Formats: sequence, C-alpha cells, structure tokens
Amino acid sequence: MTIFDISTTGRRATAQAPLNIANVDDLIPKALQRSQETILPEVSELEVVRHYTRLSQKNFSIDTHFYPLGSCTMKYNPRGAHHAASMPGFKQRHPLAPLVYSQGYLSCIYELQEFIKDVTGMKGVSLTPMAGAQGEFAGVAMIKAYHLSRGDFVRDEIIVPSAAHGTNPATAVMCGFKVKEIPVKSDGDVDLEALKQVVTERTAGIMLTNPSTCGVFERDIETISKMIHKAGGLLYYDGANLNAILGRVKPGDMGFDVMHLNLHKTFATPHGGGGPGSGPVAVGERLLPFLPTPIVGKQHQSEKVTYYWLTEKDIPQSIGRLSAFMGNAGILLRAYAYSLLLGRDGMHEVAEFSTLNANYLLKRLEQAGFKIAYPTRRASHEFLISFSREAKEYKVSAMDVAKRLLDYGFHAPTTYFPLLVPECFLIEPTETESKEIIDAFVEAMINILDEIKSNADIVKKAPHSLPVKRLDDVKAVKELDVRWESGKNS
Amino acid sequence: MTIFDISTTGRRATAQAPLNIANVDDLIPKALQRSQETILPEVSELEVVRHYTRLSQKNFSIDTHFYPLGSCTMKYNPRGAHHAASMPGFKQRHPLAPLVYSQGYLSCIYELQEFIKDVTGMKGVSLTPMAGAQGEFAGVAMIKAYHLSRGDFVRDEIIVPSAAHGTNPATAVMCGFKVKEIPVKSDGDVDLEALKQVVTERTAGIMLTNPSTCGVFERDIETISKMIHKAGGLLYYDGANLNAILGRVKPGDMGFDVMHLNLHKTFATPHGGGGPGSGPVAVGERLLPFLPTPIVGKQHQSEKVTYYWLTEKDIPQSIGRLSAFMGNAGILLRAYAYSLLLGRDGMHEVAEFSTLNANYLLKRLEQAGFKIAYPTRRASHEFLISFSREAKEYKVSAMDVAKRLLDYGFHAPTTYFPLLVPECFLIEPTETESKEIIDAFVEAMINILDEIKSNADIVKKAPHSLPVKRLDDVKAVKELDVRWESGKNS
Amino acid sequence: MAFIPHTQQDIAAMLATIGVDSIDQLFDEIPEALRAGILTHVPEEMSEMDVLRLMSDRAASDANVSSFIGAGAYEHHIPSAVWDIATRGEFMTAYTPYQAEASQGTLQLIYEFQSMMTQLTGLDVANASLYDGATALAEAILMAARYNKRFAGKKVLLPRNIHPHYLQTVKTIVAHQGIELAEIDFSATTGQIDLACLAQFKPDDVLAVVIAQPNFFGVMEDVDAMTDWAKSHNALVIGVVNPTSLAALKPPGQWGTEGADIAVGEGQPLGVPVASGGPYFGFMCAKQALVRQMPGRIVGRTTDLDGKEGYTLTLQAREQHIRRGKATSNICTNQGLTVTAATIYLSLLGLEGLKRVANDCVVKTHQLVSELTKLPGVELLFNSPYFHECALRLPVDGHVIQQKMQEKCITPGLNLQPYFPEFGNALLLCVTETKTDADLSCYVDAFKACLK
Amino acid sequence: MAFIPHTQQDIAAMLATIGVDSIDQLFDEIPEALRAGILTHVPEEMSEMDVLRLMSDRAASDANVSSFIGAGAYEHHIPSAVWDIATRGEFMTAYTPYQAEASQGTLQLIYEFQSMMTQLTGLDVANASLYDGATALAEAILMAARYNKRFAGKKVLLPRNIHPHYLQTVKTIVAHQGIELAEIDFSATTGQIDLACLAQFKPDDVLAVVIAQPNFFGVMEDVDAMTDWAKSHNALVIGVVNPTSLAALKPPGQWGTEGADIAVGEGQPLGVPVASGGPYFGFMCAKQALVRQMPGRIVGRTTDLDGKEGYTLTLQAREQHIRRGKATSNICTNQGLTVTAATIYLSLLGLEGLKRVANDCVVKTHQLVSELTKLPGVELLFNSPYFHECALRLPVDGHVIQQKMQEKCITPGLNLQPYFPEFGNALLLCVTETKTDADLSCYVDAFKACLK
Ligand SMILES: Cc1ncc(COP(=O)(O)O)c(C=O)c1O
Ligand SMILES: Cc1ncc(COP(=O)(O)O)c(C=O)c1O
Repeated sequence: MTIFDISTTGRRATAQAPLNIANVDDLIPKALQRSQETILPEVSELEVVRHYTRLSQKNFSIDTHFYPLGSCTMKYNPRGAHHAASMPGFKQRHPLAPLVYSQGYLSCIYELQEFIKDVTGMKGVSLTPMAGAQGEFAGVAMIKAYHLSRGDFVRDEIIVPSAAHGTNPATAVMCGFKVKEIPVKSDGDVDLEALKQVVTERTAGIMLTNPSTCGVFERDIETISKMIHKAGGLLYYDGANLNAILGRVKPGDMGFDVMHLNLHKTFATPHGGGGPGSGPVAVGERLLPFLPTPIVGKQHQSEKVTYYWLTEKDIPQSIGRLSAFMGNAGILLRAYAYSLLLGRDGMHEVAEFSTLNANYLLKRLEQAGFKIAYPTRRASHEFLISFSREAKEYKVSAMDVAKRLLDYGFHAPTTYFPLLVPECFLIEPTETESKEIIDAFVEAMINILDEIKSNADIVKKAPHSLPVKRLDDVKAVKELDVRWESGKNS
Repeated sequence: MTIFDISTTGRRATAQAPLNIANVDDLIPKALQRSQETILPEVSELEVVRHYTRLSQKNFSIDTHFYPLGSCTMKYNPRGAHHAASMPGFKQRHPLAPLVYSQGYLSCIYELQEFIKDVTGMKGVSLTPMAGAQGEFAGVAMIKAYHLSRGDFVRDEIIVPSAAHGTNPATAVMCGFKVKEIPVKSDGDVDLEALKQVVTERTAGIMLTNPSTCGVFERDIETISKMIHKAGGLLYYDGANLNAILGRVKPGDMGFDVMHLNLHKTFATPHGGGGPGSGPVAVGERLLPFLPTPIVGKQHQSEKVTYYWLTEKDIPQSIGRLSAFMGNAGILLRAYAYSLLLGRDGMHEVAEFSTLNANYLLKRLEQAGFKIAYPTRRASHEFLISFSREAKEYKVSAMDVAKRLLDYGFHAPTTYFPLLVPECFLIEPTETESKEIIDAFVEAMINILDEIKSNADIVKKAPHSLPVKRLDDVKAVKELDVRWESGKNS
Repeated sequence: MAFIPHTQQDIAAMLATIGVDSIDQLFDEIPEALRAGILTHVPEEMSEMDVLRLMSDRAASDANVSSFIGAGAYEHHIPSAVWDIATRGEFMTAYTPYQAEASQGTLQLIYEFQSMMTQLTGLDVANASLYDGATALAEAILMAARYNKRFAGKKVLLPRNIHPHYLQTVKTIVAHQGIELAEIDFSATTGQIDLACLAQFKPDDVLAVVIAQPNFFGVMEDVDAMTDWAKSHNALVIGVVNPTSLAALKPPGQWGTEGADIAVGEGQPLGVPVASGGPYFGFMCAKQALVRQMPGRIVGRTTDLDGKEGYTLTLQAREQHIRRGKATSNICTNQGLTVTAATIYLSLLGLEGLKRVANDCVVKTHQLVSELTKLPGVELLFNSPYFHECALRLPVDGHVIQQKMQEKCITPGLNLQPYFPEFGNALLLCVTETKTDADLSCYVDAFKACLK
Repeated sequence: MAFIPHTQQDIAAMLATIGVDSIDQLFDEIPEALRAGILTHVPEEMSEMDVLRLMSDRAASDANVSSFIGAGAYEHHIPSAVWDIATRGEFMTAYTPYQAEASQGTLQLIYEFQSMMTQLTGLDVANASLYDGATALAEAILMAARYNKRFAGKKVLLPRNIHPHYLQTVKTIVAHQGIELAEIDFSATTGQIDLACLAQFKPDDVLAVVIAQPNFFGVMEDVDAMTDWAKSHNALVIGVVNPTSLAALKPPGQWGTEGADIAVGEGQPLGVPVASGGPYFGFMCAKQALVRQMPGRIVGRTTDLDGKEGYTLTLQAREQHIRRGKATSNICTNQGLTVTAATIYLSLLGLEGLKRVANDCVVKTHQLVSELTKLPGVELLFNSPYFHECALRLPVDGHVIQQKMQEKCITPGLNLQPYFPEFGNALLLCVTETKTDADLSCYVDAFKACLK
C-alpha cells in the first residue's frame, strides 16, 4: 500500500498549512497558473505518521542490525553529533546570512578544515563537495587545472586499478579524461609492471584507494608515487577507506597530491538511506590554488578573531563552485562534533579497532572454511571472501548467501565488488561493533555453509522472513514502473 | 536477550559521563560510601541504541496500529504539541525558578486553566494531579474537606456504579470512605431505584462517568444530580470519557461539583507506554476553597500582566499539595498546544466525530452479527459488544478474540471491562481514525467470527504472528521473576 | 478539522449506514437542556506553525539562565540517544501493556528497569513507577501500614529535613488512613536527624522511620545508626534517596545491619529534564516480603505457549482494575515514558558512568562552596558532610542576592527563607556536572558583586 | 575509546585468535616510514555534554534573526512529524538500498517520492535525488547532451537571470564535455529573458534552453513562449523550478504546446531547514524518452517470488557501480534523508496545503513590497509579475541597510550589489508564510528608520 493508495479525495492534515487560502489571482497571470491538478496524496496527519513509521520498520539499519557493508563503513552514528548539528541556531541560519550571524557556524567549519588537514597530512581543504564522488570530481578537475595551468595540454589519461570503485572511472570521464585500467596482482597489490606500461607523458594522474578495495594495504605505494610523479602525473587518493588508517598513516605522507574524505563513512555521519554524505577534498602544496570555493578563512581584526568566506576572488584559479551554497553543511557539523567526541586519541583508535575487528573476523571465517581472497595478507578494516567454490559445487551464489544472511538478522556485506574476485563478499565490520556480534555473524555464516551443503534450496530462495521474498530485478527493468498511477495495481 | 545479557564487564559508553573520575574520598565518609558494586549493564552506546530501538519495534502503538482501547481514547498524539512542549526554554526551566524566569511557562498554564474551565463549565481548576486517579483522589478529598468544613462528620460513604472504573472505588477507599456499589440497568443507565436505596445522610457523594463506561449517555443525570444534592452529597465526574461530549455538554451543567480530566485521553497527550498522564481537577463554586495547590494566578501590575503561584497561603483550606512540584508540567504544555491546534470549533468536532465513528462501527458490527450490549442505545464515543454466545457455543473467549485481532494488525479493544457485561469488548475508535481503517477492522472481526465457527483453535491459540505467542500469566505470578539475575536463564 | 480525517463523502456514507440524517442526531439521547453553546475561552484554531511560534517565544522568555537550584530536581547531562529512542512512536504512543504479546517492547524494558533499580538500591523488588518522588514516599508509608496491619497507635517518623514539599504531599495523601505522622526535628548544627528527638519513642511505638539520604540540605545522614535504631524499635525503614547518589553512596538495602525495607525517590535525575517539575517519576523498591503490598504495576518474566520467554504484567491482583476498593493503591496511569528514558539513561551510564556523574557533582559543589565561604559572612549552615547540595548562611537576604544575580542570568540557588525562616538569610545551592569552571567563576564573581 | 566496545579481555582474545601480540602488529605491512605521529590539530577527546555545550553556544551566536533572504533557500514551516519520522534510526542509519528485501522502507518511500515529483512537475519520470538544485541543473545539461549525441557546435542557452551560483556550478561541472554554454541576457525592464538575445540563434543552433521559473529575481517568465521558441528551434527545454511554486504555477510538463523535457530544482523548500545551505537535495524529472539518460538512482516497483509487490533499484546499468566510465554520472551517495523528509512533507501538505503555502508567500511578499515601495527612492527593479521574491532598487547602499537593520535583528534580504553591480543599490527580498503581520511591520519600521 503506497501513500497514494491510502489517499482519499478531500482529506487533509489541516494543521500543517495556513488555515486560509490566499487569493493570488491578481498577482499571478492566469496563463501562468496551474490548472491541472496533481494527484498528491490526500491524507490525515495520523495516516502519514503511521504509514512512514511502519515503512521505516521494513529497513535494516545500523541502529537495528549489524551492517558489515564493505567499503561503506557502516559504524555507529553518534546521536550526540546529530543533536549538536541540529541546534536551532544552526538549522535556522540562512546560507547567505551576513557574517555577523555566521561566526558560530564558520568557526566550527574552519576548525573542521584544520582537523582534516591534520589527519590527511595535506595543506589545504575545501569542504564543499557533497559526497565522495563529488570530491573525486573536484580532485580530478584540480589535477586537470594544474596541468593546464602549466601549459601541459597533452595529459588526457587517468590511471585506475581494475578493482577501483565505479565512481573513479566515471569521475575521470566526467572530467574529460580517458581511463586506463591496470590489473591487481593475486596478492592484492597493484601490478607494477602493468602500471609501468601505461604511465606515459599522457598520464595526468592515478586514482588509488589505500588500503585498496581489495581490503589490503598497497605496499608499493611509495614506488607508485615516485613512478607517477616522475612521469609528471599526480596521485589522487580515494578516501573511502580512510577509516583503516585514520591518524596512523596520512595520505599526504604517502605522496598523494589530492584526496577526498567520505565523512559519512570515516566521520560517522548517518548514511540516511543513500545520503546525504560529504566529500571534502584535501590537497598538497601544488593544488592549493585550484581548490573549489567557498572555503572558510580566519582573520584577526583588532584582538578579535573573525571568520569569513574565501571565494573565487581570493582563489582566482579555483576550479569553481560545486554547489549552490557550500555543500552539506549539516553533515560537516556532525563530522566536526564527531571529531571532538573522538579527540586525537580516538582517531587513532578508529584505525586500530576497525583493523582488529576485520582481522579477527577474517581469521574466524578462515578457520570455519571460507575462502579468503588474499589469505597471505593482513586485512585492513575490511577483507574479501569468495564463494566461487560454493557457486561451482552447489550452484549457490554470493547473492544467495547475502540474502540468506538477512534471514539471520544481519545485513549482507557488499557483494560482487570488486569484480575481479568472483562471487565475493567485501566485509567491513567497523570498530564500533563488539566481539560478540562478530562471533554471532560467524555462527550465522557457518550455519549457512551447512545449509548450502545440506539444503541449498533454502539459501537459493532466501530471504524467507523479510517483508518480501526475493525480488525480481529483471522485471523491474523490463516492465519499468517508476511512479504510482491511479488504477495501477497496488 | 535483556540488556543485562548483552553486558560485558568493563565496556562503557564513554562519551556520556565525565571523562575523568573525581575523587570524593575526602568528601564522603568511608562508612557512607558504596562498596557493593551493582550489576548495571556495561554496554556500548551502539548496543544501547540497537537494543532499545529493536525492543520498541515489538510494541503496538497509535503511531503504528489502530488501537481502539475503550475508555483510553487512543487518538493521534500530534507531534506538533510534543515539539511545542519540548522547547529548550521549557525543558530547562527549574520548577523552583524565580518568577522572572517563569512567565512564559506560567502564561501557558494559566490559559490552560481557563480553557479547562470553559470546556467543563466549572469555576476553578487545579492542574496538579498527575493522572486521572490522582485527580479522583483530589476530588474526593475535596468532597471530604467540604463536608468536614461544614461540620458534617457523618458522611463516610461514596456511591459508585458497579460499572465504574477500578480507580473510583480504590480512590474512595484511599480517602477513607466506604464504597456503596449500585447496579446498572439493562439499558445501561443507573438503576435509580437502587440508587434511592443507598442515598442517605451518610452519602458524601457519588462518582459517575457520563457517558458511562457502558458506552452510553446517562439519561437520568439531572434526576440523579438532584437526588444526591438533596441528600447533601456532591457529584464527582470521572472525566475519562469527556472525549464523547467535549464542547457539547459541560459537566458543570449536568450538576457535577467536581471532576477530573484525563489530558492523556481527551487532550491527546501521548500515553507513553503507561504514562505520564495528567488529571487536572475542576470544581464548582462550593469546592473552590479546597483545590489542591499550587495554582497559577494572574495579576495586572502597572500595565503589565504577571503570573504567579497561588499556594496554601492563598488557599488556606486547600487539601494541600499532591506532588513535589506542580504535576506533569510537560503534559500540561502538550495539552495547551493541543487546545490551540484544535481551537473552539475543533473541540466540538472531537465529540462529533468520535461519536460518529463509534456509532458507525457499532452499526457495522451489529449488521455483521455481533452481539451489542445495549442495542437500543446510541453509542457514545465507545460501545460494548459481548462474546458470551461464542464463549458458550465455541468455547472461545473475548480474550481469544482479542489475541487474534493482534494477528490481523489491530490492537485489541478493552476486554472484560466493565465486568457486568460478560465476555465483553469496550471499543473506542476515536475521532482521528478514518472510515477505511474502521472498515478494515470490521472485516477482521468478520473473519475472526468465521474462524471461530470453522477453526476455533486458530483463535484460541492466537496470536501467531507476534514476537511471542500467548503468554502464561499464571506462571508469571506463581514463579515470580521480576528482576534479572546473573545466571538465571535468558 | 485538525486531525479528523473525515471527508464529506465519508460522513454521508457513515450516517447512511447508521441510519441518521446528521451527526447531531447521534446526540439525541442527551437532554436538550444540557447542550452547551460555543466555547468562550478557547481561542480560534491555530496552525502548528503558529502554535510553535507562540510557544517558542514564551519558552525563550524563560530560557538562558544558569541555574544552581537543586532541591528535588537536578540538571544533568542527558545523552542525546535517551529521548531520541524514548520518543519513538512505538514507545511514546503505546499505552499500558495490557495486551502483553503486542507490548513486549515496553514490558521487557520495564523488567530491565526493575532490575536496574533493585541493583541500585540493593533491594529485591521494584515497581514500574509512581507519579513522582513525593507521592512515592506517601505510597511507601501507606504500604508500610498495610504490611504492618496493627499500626494503630504507632507513628511514622518524618524528619523535618526531608524536602518540605514531600512532607506536604505525604500529609495530603496519607491523611485519610488514620496513620499518625510524627515530625521529628533535625540538629541545628549538623542538619542531620536529631537523635535526641528519638529518645521519646519506645520499641513498637513506631511503624516506620523515613530517612532521606542525602537530606533536603544535601547533608548525609548516619543511615547505619538510624536504621539500626529503627530495627531495634521494630520499625520499618523507608529510605528517600537520590538515584544519582546511589552510585556513590551505600544502597538502602545495606543500611545498618538489616538494611532499609523500602527505598523510594525521585527518578528525574536519571535522564529526565527538570522541565518545570514534570513529568518525572517516582521509583519504589522493597524487600521481597513486601512485594504483595506494593502499589503500581510490576512486570514479570514468564514463557509463552512454545516455552519462549516473554514478559507480562504480574501480581495484578494488587491493582485497582482487579481489586477495586481493596487495591494497594488507586494508581493506574503511571510515568511509563520517563521510565523508558531512565532505563536507556542507566544503560548508557552504567554504574561507572553514574559514579563519575555523582562524584563530579560532589566535587564541583564543594569547589563552589569553598569559594563562597571565603567571603565575609558566608558560612556553612551545617557542619556535616554534604553531597551535591549545600545550605549556606548569607550576610544578606537570599531574595536580594537572587534578584541581583539575575542581571548576570544566574539563579544562585533556592532561597531557604520561605521554607525555614528560622535560619534567617540562607541559600540552598547545587552544582552538577553540567557546570564548568567558567560557570563557577561567573557565579563567584556575580556573588561577590552582590555583597558589595 | 568513544564508541569502541572492546574490553581488555576482548582485545586479548581477538589477538590470540588472529595470532598476533598486539594491535600494532596488524599494521606491519605498512612501511615504517609512513607511520604518522600523534595528531596535532585535533583536540583532546570531549564528552558529549561538552560538545553539545560548545556547539550550542556557537549556534546561539548565529540565532535569533528574522531573515528575509530567499535566493535559493527558503524558510518554511516544517511540520514536526517530518523530522521525527525521518530521523528514526531505520531511515537515518540505513544506506543505499542495495539489499532490496532489507530496504523496503526506503525503497517504497523513494518510489512514492518519484511519484509525487512527477505529479508536481507534470513529467513522466523522476530520480531519487541529486546533490542540490545547482548540480541538478548541471546534470540536466549533461543529460541533454547525452540524449542529443550530435551536440557539437550546438549551444546550451543559460539566461543570466538564473541563480548566479547555479550558473557558476554549471560552469564548473560541465566544463569538460565540450558543451558550449551561451549566457543570454535578461531585459533590464522586465527581468525576464531578453527575447531580443534569442534572435541570433537559428533552428538547430541550440542544444537546450534553460528557463528558471520563477527566476532569480522572483520574476515569472513567459514559459509558454520560451518553450515554444525552443521547440521551434529543435532544442530541449530544461526548467529550473521552485517546488513550492509548482502548487500555484503551471508545471513544466505543460509549458507551451509540448512541455519542457527536463525539470530540475532545489528540493529544500519541501521540509528541509535552510541550515547554512545543506544538506538539501536536487530533484530531476523528465519525459519518458530521457529515462535511460538520467543520472542517479531510480526505484522501480516489481514483484517477489510469491508475486507480491515490492520495490528495488532499477535501470542500474546507467550507474557508475555497473557501467563505470560509461555511466550517466559519477553520482553514488545522494541526498536520501532529505528526500525522506520531503516525501513526508508532501504527504502532510498535499497539493492543497502546498498551494496555501505558496499563495501565502506570494501575498505576503507583495504586501511587504507594496509598503516599501511607498517609501521615497524605493522602487521595483522590474515591472513584471513576481512570485515570492522581489528585487528592489534602494536609495541607499544595501549593505548599509543590512547593517542598520541588524540592530533590530532583521536581515532585510540579499544585497544584490556584489552579484549585479549594474543595478546600483538593490536588494532581493523574500517573504514566506513564516512571517506574521507583526514581523512585516517590524521590517517596515526598521527599514524606514534606515532611510532617515
Ligand atoms: C571506494 C569508494 N570510492 C568512492 C565512493 C563514492 O563515495 P560517495 O558514495 O560518497 O559518492 C565509494 C562509496 O560508496 C567507495 O566505496
Ligand atoms: C473510566 C476511567 N476512570 C479513571 C481512569 C483512571 O485514569 P488514569 O489512568 O489517568 O489514572 C481511567 C483510565 O484508565 C478510566 O478509563
């Protein structure tokens, strides 16, 4: 039942709009007025509350379930950070408010810029990108601007490992680059030989995550860095995995020139059922002139500290503006609060305990007979296992296992990413989960393994206990139905 | 799994207490210090959030289910009223704050007193009682104080209809009275003959609800009122059913001398899983001197209006104080907001539409073959049906039907109250529910009736789809287990 | 038609089913004479926006004050998670868990709450809440009387150093049961119960002794001696305790050699905002022997048809809806939602966290008091150890200090004058963990200025 | 160890299972040289209480101003239910619904959102959101180019009366695709797109025309004429619309004879606080023919193994996680939670409610403007009908007015000077339903005082 199916003509939540309807016939030319009525739902306030409260209960979420979605860092989102960002003064501040009504907000944002410089080892930060992918866009656009500013017009290629997240190649293309994919070796590190082949004078840069999406630390990073820099290219760091090394290794120290952070991952801001996130970019010396605007500056005016906006006027070579205002301000405030809650020691602990949890879970699964993709390697904060054996022997796919895990009350890990490991799970427990829950997850996995051997059908037809059974994705594409229409079945 | 079962020694939600533990050894004598450690849970913040979020999902509630619990007025609790009462200035105000920091709060409370006088037709109001039962206590104590103040020492009896809510006789006893029960006739009205028998010079008063707990309007109320008053007694109005006549009939006009309101019913404040509620008392002229304190007064001081507290000094004959401060302030603020949201017309509509819904539901159930307790009467905002027939023919009890309704996604109506109607349901749909949901409820009832006839076991063993099956109440008493202990099964 | 979903068509269809022409007709059993006219004091309907604007303006006029009043309501940090979860619709808009199978969330939570409270108080059983601390004390006295049926002629000893409002509430509520309340005095030097006052009572003169720990003045009583004295006189001991303090202080169940019999108190410090005095909740714990005399709801663990564990209301035969006139109390609706908050609060804090809170309050109160008592004419009213509240003698009228400090948006504490005129100028102040060193300095500076 | 549950025993047991001696050892694959020292700019850990205190002090310093700025972010009443429900953990702490069966709540809600947006815009399909209105416009232009593959040499016409920040964002984002952007001017008298500027373009010169309705100045465009012109030149039409206004204004799908092809806009007015500029959300709707060129997530209705209806992400082959370099956009994380809020908002308001909001804004803006234009030297910048924003010419510097009105805690609007110096002293103001008559009087009084 959608909200449209509950709708009844003439019903209204009367408390929520002005009590009288103002006449605008003299103010809006007739020809511009709406004549066609929309079919928005007509429902009571109770119906709305009940409908969406019940809908919400159909979701798995961090607040209700272990959610080891690799590459996504589904850790506890502190309610305190949410409250701190929801103070009326913050919620009511207009983005174009005069500076005098902005010092509270700007001071938080300025400090967050400083924190991010600290943990990344970078020289400058712009918080405006609204998600990781927009951070990538900003970063690659800066790489482009850098080369162009030096009169270096031939560099039209960005190198990306085959294991990279889809946003990496997609971003490179959006920035007008060609993508050169390079393979990953069987130990999870980049194939240096292959890399050598593609590094040329056309190389604008390389995009890497480290630890990589294979769940291992790229050990040759210093070599890669030298190789790329020597060829005149720059290094982009995809910060999706920063959680694994937060406060322990600074991307700047690895030789990266530019990076984004996913605050909705590493800084524990809520994922919101798909967003909003925030993807600040941080840069080394070379890319400082190109940072996207606006940025918050700080000045001392006769004893008093004031904060202000740096715009294109201050950064004339900036790649420009990426949003109507300055990105996802509320997410930035949450990340700021999170930083304060953790403090510097807490930042280090994020890396330590997310790594401890991942390695412990890896070892337990290995002992239970699961196939580890990179068995000779330490896990970073996440790791890969493969169901290729089960797929072959029992015709049970990684997706089947994922669905079956839902029945056991666990959200499934990321499946089929990266693509190079067949039938894989990318598993990221995060530091905020306890040993007990990891042990319970292992137990469920062992049970499922037993089921695969004894009664594969129960796995193949899973889930059995959710609001719906296995959904038909193919039909969803073939018989495209993307909006409610009166009279359509429901 | 209780929160204790999740607990692990040494675990902590560190953000929630001071980071360092202060030493108090010099400040608290050793002999007074705690040595025995308690076993409070030791859990992380995520564990707490997850545990209680998941627990919450095991509840039915207005926000998730139709909840036609007779006598309880489970209507929509406007989120706006909740927000209005949760403003930081209200939440932070200390109950003993100086008047200068209290004018905002007191002005709301004063106006609520005025609103309540308006809808009850009474002369004075004290908002301090914290629930209906405490309002009853205040009211009956005032009746006692009134008689005593007149030197009338023999009145030691309170008359209560057999259909009355349990709090009525319990309150009378708490106030030191003997309870005289009188029967209700087969048409739901009080048996006037029987009443005549018990009205004597020992009659301190009578407690009535009108509409009564039988779901009908007591038509002889004027006669009763005269009868009691003539005998020197006073009339107490149990306001639990005020929803049925809000703004249409004022208890003061019916001859009642004192009453309580259940703001958590009639004024839509949330029931909170058992409370808090609020049970203001309103009185006619005679009982004004006895109102419990404190009350909010208003004065004009040189152009300026100020609000202040009336205490025992101002009301020397007051029955006194009923709470440490002034009752459930936050609930009063919600009720105030609700009054503003409804406005005077909205108040009338409460009575109209709660009555419309009840009569419609009654008629539909009657047509479907259910046995109506008072078929010749209009329903008030609620009504009684009886499963005595089904109990006899199919050995299915009202409780069985109640449990089966849960499987259909409806909270059960009130069962076995009032006791005089065997195997009964007291059904109160409230005005905020739609025709559609009432129709769906009727359909479920019809289905259950079919099941009773075709497959009674499915009803007798219900519920089948809830977190637990039918619970053993007898065991809960016999093997009393009212607290978690380490090592006990879980 | 705020919150009423009926369309004109709905109304017409429903009236047709019922077989009447108008909604008015549904009220035809009500005598004409009783029909009320239009309301006069309730204003016209307002939109949610207008109500929020109005009430936020009013709330703002009471806000932004740094308050150092305790006196029964304590400002503590409330973890953000507490009310985020407690106000989830499933908790907030459910009612008393009469249908246990559809209320396992609330029921299990109350069971956990009972478990936490018995742990904190060192007693055996707890109920699911009473209205507030004051009524909980009144109910405890009624309970003691029920337990000790031959109480006629025996007295309940109520020290004058419990919260004056508790004293008043108790008087109102127990007035009708023939229970004799004897107020006993406190020592003017120690602030503790005056042992000399007790000498008059012989064994079996006393039904119960009430002991507040800490007492209204923040002073800590010698609970062991008092409890042993009570026991030696065959009296029950009712402790009135601050739940935060229980993390630092000996629990009532451990007082003296036998322990207190009943512990009650105000639950507000456990995650409930001070909010003008309510909704708070009263808690009550007791020894096992008293369980059948307890007022209020109690949740028990049991099993379902499949043997799976579950929770349900138990011992309902004590309650008004079953026992009517013979119930242990008339209480029905209690303070469920604040209990929900407190349970989440206690889970988040744990004993360790609660102890940190308690100790921090104690230390900060002493810190402020030691600064203030350096000032001329400011001195401790009592020479006993105190917890997180302290009564001070002032060189000037407490009301005047209050008014002057108002200019700095500080409420310095409760002016004791109206409550205990015998002290002359006196102030009861409280510092909790919410106050920073800077807050204390502001206080001291503002206070100094008042003395000038 | 904020939020980390590990006890010493846990750590020891886990290390033993892994077979290492210390957590440090788990990092042994990382070259020594890369190990960072202690952080220097991140401060020491703070408790939640301290963080809330710090940030509430800061927030308070920005608060209590009555703002009349619109310019892309609009203060509207947000029903209390909206965020109470949107912030339920199940919505707020879930991620992109990759596991459809465990995400039916989010998926169905997005499906409902898509349905509402297509209804409002009069178009066929909608996506699940883009970052904000500005990026949505950029994506719409990229989408138009993908749809019309032979776009080389063709221009996208961008009127200078769209939001200047949108213009800047578009330039940043579409810079790398060889799309030619042609800025076109607006009429200095009407504020509308200057038709004279269009004469230079012949049929097939133009890839797409962007039309903002209302435009940055609040002025309403002749969308029918513009759309018909575009269509006669074989260009796509991209409408940039304010969603509140859609309740009152002709939907893009109805512009001209054929309707616009794509409609985008800022979703913030639908229940999202202005909150310093984000998180908001960009919406995008289009004609069916363009669906496979859409960026971002789309939810479709389908059935499960039992034939029961359910929801899932669909047309994923457009997206980066499947199509990588060939995806329709690099967007991955979108603005899900604000979409959740907007969906609840639209359900509560309905078309009727939204129209009341829209009309109230329109009327109040005109009310204020008519008062102000009575003052000497204050006049309308443009002579066209305007919606809920209006550009005024001032007799004094807008910045000075702003500073003076600050004393009354009023922000009178956006000073247009930095954006359009050619206007001289000019102000863009907006009045929404949140302002009362008293607020408008205060504004007028304060404004008058500035002119003295
Ligand atoms: C490795 C990696 N890179 C980039 C991204 C893109 O980040 P976002 O979703 O915030 O745009 C993700 C997130 O899903 C990711 O996992
Ligand atoms: C008829 C009646 N009277 C009195 C009460 C007692 O009110 P409360 O629960 O608020 O104490 C109730 C509530 O359950 C009731 O239904």
